[in-house]
Amino acid sequence: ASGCSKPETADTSKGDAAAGAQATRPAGTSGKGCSLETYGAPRLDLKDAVVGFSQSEKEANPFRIAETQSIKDEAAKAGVKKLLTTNAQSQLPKQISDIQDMLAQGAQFLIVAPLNSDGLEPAFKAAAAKKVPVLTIDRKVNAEACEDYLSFLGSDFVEQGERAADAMIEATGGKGEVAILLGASGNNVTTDRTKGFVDRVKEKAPDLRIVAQQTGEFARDKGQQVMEQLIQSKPGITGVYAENDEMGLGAVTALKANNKKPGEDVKIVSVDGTRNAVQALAKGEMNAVIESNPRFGPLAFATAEKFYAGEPIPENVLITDREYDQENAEESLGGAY
Amino acid sequence: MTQAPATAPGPAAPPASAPSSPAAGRARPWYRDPAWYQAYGVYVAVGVLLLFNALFTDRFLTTGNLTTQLVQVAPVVIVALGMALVIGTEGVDLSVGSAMALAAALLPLYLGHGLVPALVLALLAGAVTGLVNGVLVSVVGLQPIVATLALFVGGRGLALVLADGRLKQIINPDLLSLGTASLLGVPVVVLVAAGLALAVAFLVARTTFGRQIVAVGGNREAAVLAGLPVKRVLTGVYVLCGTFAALAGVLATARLTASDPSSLGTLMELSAITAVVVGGTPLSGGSVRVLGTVAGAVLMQLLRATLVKHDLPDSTAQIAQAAIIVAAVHIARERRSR
Amino acid sequence: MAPPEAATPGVRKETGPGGAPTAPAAGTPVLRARGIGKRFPGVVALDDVSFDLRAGEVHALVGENGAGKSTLIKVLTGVHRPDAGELSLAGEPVRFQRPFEAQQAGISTIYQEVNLVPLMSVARNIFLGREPRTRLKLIDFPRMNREAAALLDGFGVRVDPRRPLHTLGLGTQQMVALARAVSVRARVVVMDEPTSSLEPREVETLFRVIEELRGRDVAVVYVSHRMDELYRICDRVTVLRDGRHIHTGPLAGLERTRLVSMMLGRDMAEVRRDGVAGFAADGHAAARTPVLTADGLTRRHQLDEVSLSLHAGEVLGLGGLLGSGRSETAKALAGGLALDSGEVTVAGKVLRRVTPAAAIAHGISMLPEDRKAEGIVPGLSVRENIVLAALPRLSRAGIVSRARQDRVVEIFMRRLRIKASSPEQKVGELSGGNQQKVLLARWLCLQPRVLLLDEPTRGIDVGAKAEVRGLIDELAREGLAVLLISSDIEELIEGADRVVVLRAGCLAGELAGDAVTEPALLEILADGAPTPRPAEEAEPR
Amino acid sequence: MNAPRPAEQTAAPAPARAKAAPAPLAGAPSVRAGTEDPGRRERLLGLVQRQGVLAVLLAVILVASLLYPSFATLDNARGVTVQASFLAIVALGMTLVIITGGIDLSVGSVFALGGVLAAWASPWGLLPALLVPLLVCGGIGLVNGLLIGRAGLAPFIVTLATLLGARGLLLAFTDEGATTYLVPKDSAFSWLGGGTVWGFGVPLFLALALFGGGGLLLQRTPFGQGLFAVGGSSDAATLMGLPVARTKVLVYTLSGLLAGFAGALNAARLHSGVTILGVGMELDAISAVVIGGTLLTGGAGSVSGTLWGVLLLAVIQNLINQIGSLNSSYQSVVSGGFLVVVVVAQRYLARGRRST
Ligand SMILES: Nc1ncnc2c1ncn2[C@@H]1O[C@H](COP(=O)(O)OP(=O)(O)OP(=O)(O)O)[C@@H](O)[C@H]1O
Ligand SMILES: Nc1ncnc2c1ncn2[C@@H]1O[C@H](COP(=O)(O)OP(=O)(O)OP(=O)(O)O)[C@@H](O)[C@H]1O
Ligand SMILES: [Mg+2]
Ligand SMILES: [Mg+2]
Repeated sequence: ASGCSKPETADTSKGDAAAGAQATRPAGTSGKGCSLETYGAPRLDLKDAVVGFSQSEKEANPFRIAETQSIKDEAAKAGVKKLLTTNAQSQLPKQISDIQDMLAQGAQFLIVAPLNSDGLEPAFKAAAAKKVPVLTIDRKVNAEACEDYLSFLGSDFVEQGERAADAMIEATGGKGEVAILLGASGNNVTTDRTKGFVDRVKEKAPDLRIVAQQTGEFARDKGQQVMEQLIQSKPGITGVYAENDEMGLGAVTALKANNKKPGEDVKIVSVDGTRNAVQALAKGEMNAVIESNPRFGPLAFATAEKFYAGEPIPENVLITDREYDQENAEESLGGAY
Repeated sequence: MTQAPATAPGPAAPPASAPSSPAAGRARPWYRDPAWYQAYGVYVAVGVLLLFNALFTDRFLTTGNLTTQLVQVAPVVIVALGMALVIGTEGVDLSVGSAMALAAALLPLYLGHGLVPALVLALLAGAVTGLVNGVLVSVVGLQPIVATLALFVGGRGLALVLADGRLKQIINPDLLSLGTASLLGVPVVVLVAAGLALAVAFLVARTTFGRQIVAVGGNREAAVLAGLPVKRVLTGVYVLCGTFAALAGVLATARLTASDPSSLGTLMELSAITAVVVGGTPLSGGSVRVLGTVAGAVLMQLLRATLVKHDLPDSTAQIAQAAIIVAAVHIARERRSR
Repeated sequence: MAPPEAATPGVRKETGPGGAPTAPAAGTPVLRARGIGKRFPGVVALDDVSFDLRAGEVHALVGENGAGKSTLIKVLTGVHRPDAGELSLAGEPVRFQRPFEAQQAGISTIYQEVNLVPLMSVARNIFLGREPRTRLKLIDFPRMNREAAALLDGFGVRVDPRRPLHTLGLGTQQMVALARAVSVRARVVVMDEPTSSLEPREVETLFRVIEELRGRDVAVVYVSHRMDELYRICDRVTVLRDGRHIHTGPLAGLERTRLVSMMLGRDMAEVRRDGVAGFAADGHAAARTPVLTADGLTRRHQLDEVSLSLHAGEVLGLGGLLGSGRSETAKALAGGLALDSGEVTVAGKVLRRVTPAAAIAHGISMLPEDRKAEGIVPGLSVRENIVLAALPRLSRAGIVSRARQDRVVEIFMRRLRIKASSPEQKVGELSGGNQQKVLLARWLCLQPRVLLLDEPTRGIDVGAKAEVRGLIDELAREGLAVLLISSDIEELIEGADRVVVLRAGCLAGELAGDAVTEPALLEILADGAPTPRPAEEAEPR
Repeated sequence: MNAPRPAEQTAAPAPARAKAAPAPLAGAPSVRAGTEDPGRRERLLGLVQRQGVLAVLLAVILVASLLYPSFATLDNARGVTVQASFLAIVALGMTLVIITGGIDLSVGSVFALGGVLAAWASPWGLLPALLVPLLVCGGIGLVNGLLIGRAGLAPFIVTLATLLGARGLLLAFTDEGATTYLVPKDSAFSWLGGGTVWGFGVPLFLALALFGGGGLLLQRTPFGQGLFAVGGSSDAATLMGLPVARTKVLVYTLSGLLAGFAGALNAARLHSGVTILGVGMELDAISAVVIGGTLLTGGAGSVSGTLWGVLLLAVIQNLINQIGSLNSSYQSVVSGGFLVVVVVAQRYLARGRRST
């Protein structure tokens, strides 16, 4: 196939590993710390261990692809005996059975990307019963750290919303009308990213009016459709906050099809940091992208190593997400996923 | 008997007793006739919703906005047309969303050879999914819902495998113009949907195949004994449905400027079935209402647009949608004469 | 004549006259309808009809197809609510909202089309809604099956009560419906054409049951197009025509032609001149070589080495008792039934696989027996039902010509006198007899070589019956080969040149020419003693 | 039971049959509908069709145990069965609905709503935690039933509307999904979902009990017979004097109740009223029911078939996880393929029976 279409990334998610690597923030690590003894897990050498990874959603969006790939790569690098992977396909009951299945198959250490903050308790209990440590990544669960699970690695979604608000305020000058393209209803990520954004706007730029909040279900076509409706009924909108890149790109398409200049007539800020979005940013079609870094592999395995080496692991290991803007987009493209 | 029955065609003697009942019921005014509502209920509902929006929604009656609604509803209409045919045979096709995804996934793979080969291939993929469904239903004899469930589950997986799980930006100008171009101010997408609606209406009303669809749905056993090619009709209907879905997938992809097999067409089966049923085609088969189906799709589109434009939160929007659907179907419901 | 077994729950013989002290004396009206009107879109089905029914009488309800008999019955039993008029039961005014209420009030009905649940077992159908229970209030299936078997046995039907109903022949289904209706203790039993698919023998059983109901002071409404039956068992008659009440009075002493003339609304003289039976007196000149031969048709449990041949220009009758395999034979010839073995030859050509389409292509048409399940497409119009099988012939390049359809439809609607508000009326809304005519039209418009008619006059009124018979005669004269299955023995005898009799799926005998007489036929039916048969016919081995 | 005519029970050869036909006695003419006792064959076929799914299930389990040592372990069985219990309870209601020729698309949303309500009410104790969801979900089922049974609307559309409506209610109740109500641990209610008896989860036993009750209701009570009659032929059922509308109202109410109960149990197990549950659950339930041999057109079916259908789906999912690190896209392809194989196999096992 010649260049009539192009895959989102030329070099898939491995990308520029160095540029895209996660960094923890010292201030972000919090909590008392959890060690092998306090957790009560048996000592283990990762090299002879069976490690299980439970992914929450289909590997059909860049974030999930990059996340799973990163875990797989790092597992290979760490030389674990066997890596089991499962995918809950957005079904919470399936994630519970997935985890139970992996335990039944002899998993000794689990990395879980939870589908939801609540409701995984039976899975955690099953792991605890077998004294298998669980490391949760990317989405925090409402459970007892160091009891139900070992520790949480990931971003702070509320903060992502706040940073998006800051970027929006900067792009619009703190006034005008903005629309929010919400993620899927009932989802914690949606709730947090909305809360951060709305609160920050209220606090910092009361003149920036939020005139529409409609769900685009984290999908590009839905985002496009909602945006098209808004363009017609609320032509005064000058800013769009999309809770993920896909919906942001949908908004870009919608605006272009309606002869409006995305990035100029309507400012667009989104969250994720996918390569497509950063490219759009570089072209000036978007205004800012708040990163949510999916490459948890290295950090997760490093944490596991530390844990088995006897070091206490903090309850939350928060990572620093970058922020792309029109200036740094071009050069940061390598770090996008 | 007044006369021997005439066996030869030709002008026969006047009927011995009038074939039609002489005592036909006095016509009721249309607004008091339940049958009228049953026949035109969807259109009434569409009218009411249009009126509501014209009065209470800002900038609703603008060309731009109306065009947007038509453009958005076009893929649903196309899929629903195929679905209406399937439902006419007392079947159902859950795999339409997957067929859309398959078409979308195949497009970028073959765009390198030009738009036409890629298009043909995408449509062919839809036809093949339909063929599989059709064979499972007509030859193997599975219940349609299970037969199409397999591709509903597996088809999208296959699409994702083909696309390597990711969305691909489309930059082929020909394909893109399919999504954005318009003819005499009407977007091509809308024209395609409208043309297809007319074609299907003609198919159902005036072709042997169309009438056979309805007969198979109305009484399968009788159709078999009347020598109709029941298996062929069933298979054909699913092939058409799959092909239409693939076409919708192509158009949606062109409009999205990206091939997105992971989310394109999700829940399309529900939207399409809803459009068909709201449009007055019974799920029990035996009749196909093409224009009703189009109206049903438009009704649901307007409903969604209304809720978005009034910026209702999701909770309220869903409850309102539920209430309005029930109300609309209630006007159009079949009243049994008793 | 032995009464149905005493073990049958419903049909218990009352000891002594007027066993129930509250039973109304014969002659008092139990059910009375005044000024009933019922309108359907486009049709006035009933217009100011009054009707009263006395305890202990058998009341005939007659009229042409579409006269409104079934509609009246449906009004009486709560299926339809009348637009005008009122009902009273034993002097009390009643308004039934649902059939349920009518049944509670003691009206038990056999509707025209067998209205049972095909997928459920025979016993479940009989006891639906009043199942015998164990002490734990659970259904007692062993007892239910036992009682059902006993009940059916009393009706002379031997069938495993656990069999799903749809596996039974239509006649047997009709007997099951009868058993259900009669086993309820009811004040009024309504029977809408109960005999249309019954054999003489079952008709006798039915009459016995009716006698018994009469003896218990139960009132019976009886609808039938068979005149003989009416005269045998009915006390009074009500005639409807075009939804209007024409006459009510005692049947004894009412001349038959007068009754027919009231039904048809024509002069007695005219009726007398045309007669009511339609077959020509003389036989047909059959061709030497058969146009269709069936050789050793076999299907497990249903057909066993059935062979027969049909010649152009003859009417071959196919006789047999309920479930003897007549319908199966016809279906097999028309490709509607897969065979285990056997061969069908049409005009010297052996059909490799007989499918309905292949059969039709070779000029074989079959009018199926069960018009509801296998015949009509209820949601389609009269026009579409008529042209259904002929569609490919009426179209060019897959596009159907409306004009050609209309021409065909017009001809046949007129020729068969199909009564519909227009060709666009849904067939499901037609009266039973008119549905049958529509189906007949469907097959005739194919201009077949071989016509297999399974109960063609079922449910057709006297006038039309004569016409259909005349038509059969005429078709044979034109060189068609006709296979005629009929439960009406008279029809077989008068209409057929030759009669082949089946028994339990095997050939039991054959009569030809002058040998086709009622005693001879009854004899074969009764004991199946194979009378001398043509040499080429295979022994049922 | 034995038919009262042993002579006819034996499959006599054809000519013998003809002779064995009792000579009709005067006054007791005999109709022989059926020359042998095809009822037995029919019933056998019915058994295979109903239990064909069991045969397929056993075959899959056998193959899986041979291929994957970690499959046939008690641990695995415990996990699979508990997880399947919730879908099973929902599918039980769906079976009854489908037997009447209807469909209930709202079960997924009602399931989720039931869970949220139960979690919300659980701090007040076991009774509120069960009663509140049962009341509300039963109410939604009742609305479905009234609209379908009394107003005569199409089940598909009505329950599609309540699918949206129930989800809307859930979102409204949880502040657009932002609030998650938690179930206090160690309460009696949480034991219902999370407790174990002989190592197996309590929900499994509850589901089995409900299926036992459901089976009795369906097969051994007039109400159950009414369901078959309504589904087999609604018109005939009306003419036979059955309370068709009432039957429909009841069956949808029952389905709502069961879905709500399953949701409540699930909340007890998850210790929280999760808002994202139940999406697409109606399809899983419908597939399980139909795979279990119930006709979607109504009039025939069994609850035991549904139970095996649910287990089959659960085992297939489990098996895919056993196969190992399949990419999620391949997982879908494999389960789609599995589904075809299973239903086609079952179809051929049950050859000769009406399919639709
Ligand atoms: N549900 C209906 N909708 C519309 N028209 C109907 C309906 N039922 C009956 N009719 C019409 O009412 C008239 C009387 O029909 P009915 O069934 O009572 O006739 P019938 O006397 O029983 O005839 P048959 O002897 O053929 O059974 C017919 O013209 C028929 O077309
Ligand atoms: N689908 C079926 N499966 C099993 N048995 C069947 C099936 N259809 C018919 N039978 C049985 O086959 C036998 C022959 O039935 P058939 O209908 O041919 O008899 P018939 O002589 O036409 O009598 P009837 O007047 O009852 O139609 C009957 O015992 C019938 O119950
Ligand atoms: Mg009638
Ligand atoms: Mg017959």
